Amino acid sequence: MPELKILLEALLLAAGEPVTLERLLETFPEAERPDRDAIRTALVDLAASYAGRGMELVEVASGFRLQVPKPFSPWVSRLWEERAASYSRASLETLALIAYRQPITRGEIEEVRGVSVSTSIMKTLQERGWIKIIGHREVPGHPALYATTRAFLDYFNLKSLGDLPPLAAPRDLAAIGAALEERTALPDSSPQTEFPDV
Amino acid sequence: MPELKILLEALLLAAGEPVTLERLLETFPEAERPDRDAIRTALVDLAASYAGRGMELVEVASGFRLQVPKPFSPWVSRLWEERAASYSRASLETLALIAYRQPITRGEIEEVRGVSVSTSIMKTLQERGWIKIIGHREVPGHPALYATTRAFLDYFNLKSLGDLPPLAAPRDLAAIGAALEERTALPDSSPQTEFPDV
Amino acid sequence: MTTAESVNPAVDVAETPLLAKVGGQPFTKIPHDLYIPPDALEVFLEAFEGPLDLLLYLIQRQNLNILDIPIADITRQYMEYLALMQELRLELAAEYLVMAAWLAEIKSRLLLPRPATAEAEELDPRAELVRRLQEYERFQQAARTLDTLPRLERDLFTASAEPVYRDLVRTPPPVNLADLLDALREVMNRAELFTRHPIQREALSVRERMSQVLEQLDVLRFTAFTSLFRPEEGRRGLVVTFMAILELLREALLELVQTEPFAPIHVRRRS
Repeated sequence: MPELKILLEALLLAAGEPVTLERLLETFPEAERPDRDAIRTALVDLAASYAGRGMELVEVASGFRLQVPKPFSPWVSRLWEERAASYSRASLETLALIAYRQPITRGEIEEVRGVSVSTSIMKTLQERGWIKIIGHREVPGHPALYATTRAFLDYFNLKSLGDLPPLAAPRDLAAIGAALEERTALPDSSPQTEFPDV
Repeated sequence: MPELKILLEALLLAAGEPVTLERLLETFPEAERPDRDAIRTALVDLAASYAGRGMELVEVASGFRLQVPKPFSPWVSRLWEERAASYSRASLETLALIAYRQPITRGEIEEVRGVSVSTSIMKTLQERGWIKIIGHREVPGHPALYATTRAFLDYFNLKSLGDLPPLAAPRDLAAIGAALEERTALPDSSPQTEFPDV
Repeated sequence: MTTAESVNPAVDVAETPLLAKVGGQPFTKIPHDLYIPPDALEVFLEAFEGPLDLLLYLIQRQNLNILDIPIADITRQYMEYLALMQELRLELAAEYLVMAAWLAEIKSRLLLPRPATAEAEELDPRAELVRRLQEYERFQQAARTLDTLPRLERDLFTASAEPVYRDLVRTPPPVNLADLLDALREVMNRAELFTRHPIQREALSVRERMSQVLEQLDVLRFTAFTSLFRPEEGRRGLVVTFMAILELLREALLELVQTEPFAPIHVRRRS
């Protein structure tokens, strides 16, 4: 049997997609199956051995993956004629709302964005495998509830939703009201009864 | 710019298919494009660096390709193990008859089942390692006699065929009892009292 | 909002000629201020992702904090853009008009004296608008951040090497003993149906069986005693076989060997 680290390298390269620890274990006949810790240790070793190389070992939502690191992207993207799809602001905003606010209905997305969300955006995101309907809200009309998928996390190189960059802190309504009061109060002595036209 | 050898590694890993020298060259902006010899030399270097690793660099008809070396194929192949559909009723009946009535010919199985037994069923069970031919019946045509294997017992966690559960139905019990007696009771019991009805 | 960072590239184009206005200074007639070729203007106006986006743009362009919105000014500017869009026959989403009505309402409420009694509960009429703008701004920011995350196929690429030596491995299906028993029960029940037809069985002859047994035996090799019996023949068959063996033994045509008590019995043809 080849060295475990090298064998894992071969398996991850052959897979060409994220592979779970379980799937790695199952490639060994039962009698020769290493334990999970041995695999984890070998994976850590392997990841370290890629320093300064054309690949890196990462753990994303669906498992372990070998990938070509970002610094190589200018050359690698020239391998293909087609440029990677770029997404419209509307798509990205919709995706961001689903990612941070899931499960969320289309109506709720529209409420925040202040504009209707086109069916084609929802369809594209679903076809891309980044979002899916995970149920329906128990309100009249039973609107679909959307959530992001494991493929979304894989695609954005994330292990879990917790790895998403934090959302800017919201200001609660009361604070907004208070702040407004304060600001309008300053120039005027009686803000309670009179709002100057600002 | 990363070291040429490492950059080529990244390109080949990202491509996941054979890449021609021309296509490799085209990933460089014209001003920075290395000459063909430099690329060839770097590829040779790279290939040498993969000794003892989980990948190898080969030149095939359509270009240069990274591939997983042959010694890893047993593990790699198990990455995509396909779970076959469950066995048909016919397969299970055939297996049950062999288990309880071994040694048995295909003709005898067909007689009990009332329909013919397909060659593929016998083949599937043999490939699984659960049945084997243990001889031939000394009748015209010399039909093969099938019996279950040790692997069959192991799979069902049985120490011997005697551990096969008896069938509940009384009519069946007689048949199964006879099969079991054949193996265990006959040599040490008095046949005169065992078989009163002849 | 403290940055004047533009919302998108299309807005950048338009922003330059308008930058003179800072800090809520009154905004004069838009068409005269906009030195934008009509084609570009259309692109510019279409670039807005709805009324909140347009409002945020108007606020950000003047380097204003959302909390400092000069409602009268912003409302006027908003209306001017709306008029412009209509002039250019851009199809206006209904949301733009709803927002226009809302802005007008806020403006008029700000002009009215607030009744002293409702003081405690009633918030600044701008509060809800500010909340919506802030909320939308958060997700605009989140969308921009999301777009900068390293993404597969654009920044990162799955590394793979061809598994050229891969074989197809099929895991056989699992079977449990209960299924096996079910199958047997079923086939036996079916077999019973077949045997119910009155088929005249030929009486089993001990003689015939004697020769059959003999045929199976070898002079050189021992054969397992039990292998001479065929359970599928039922009791009748087993007894006939047993009697045939006894008869052959009596006639000294075969020999039986048992190495120790309870060990398997073996049979060999006598030479």
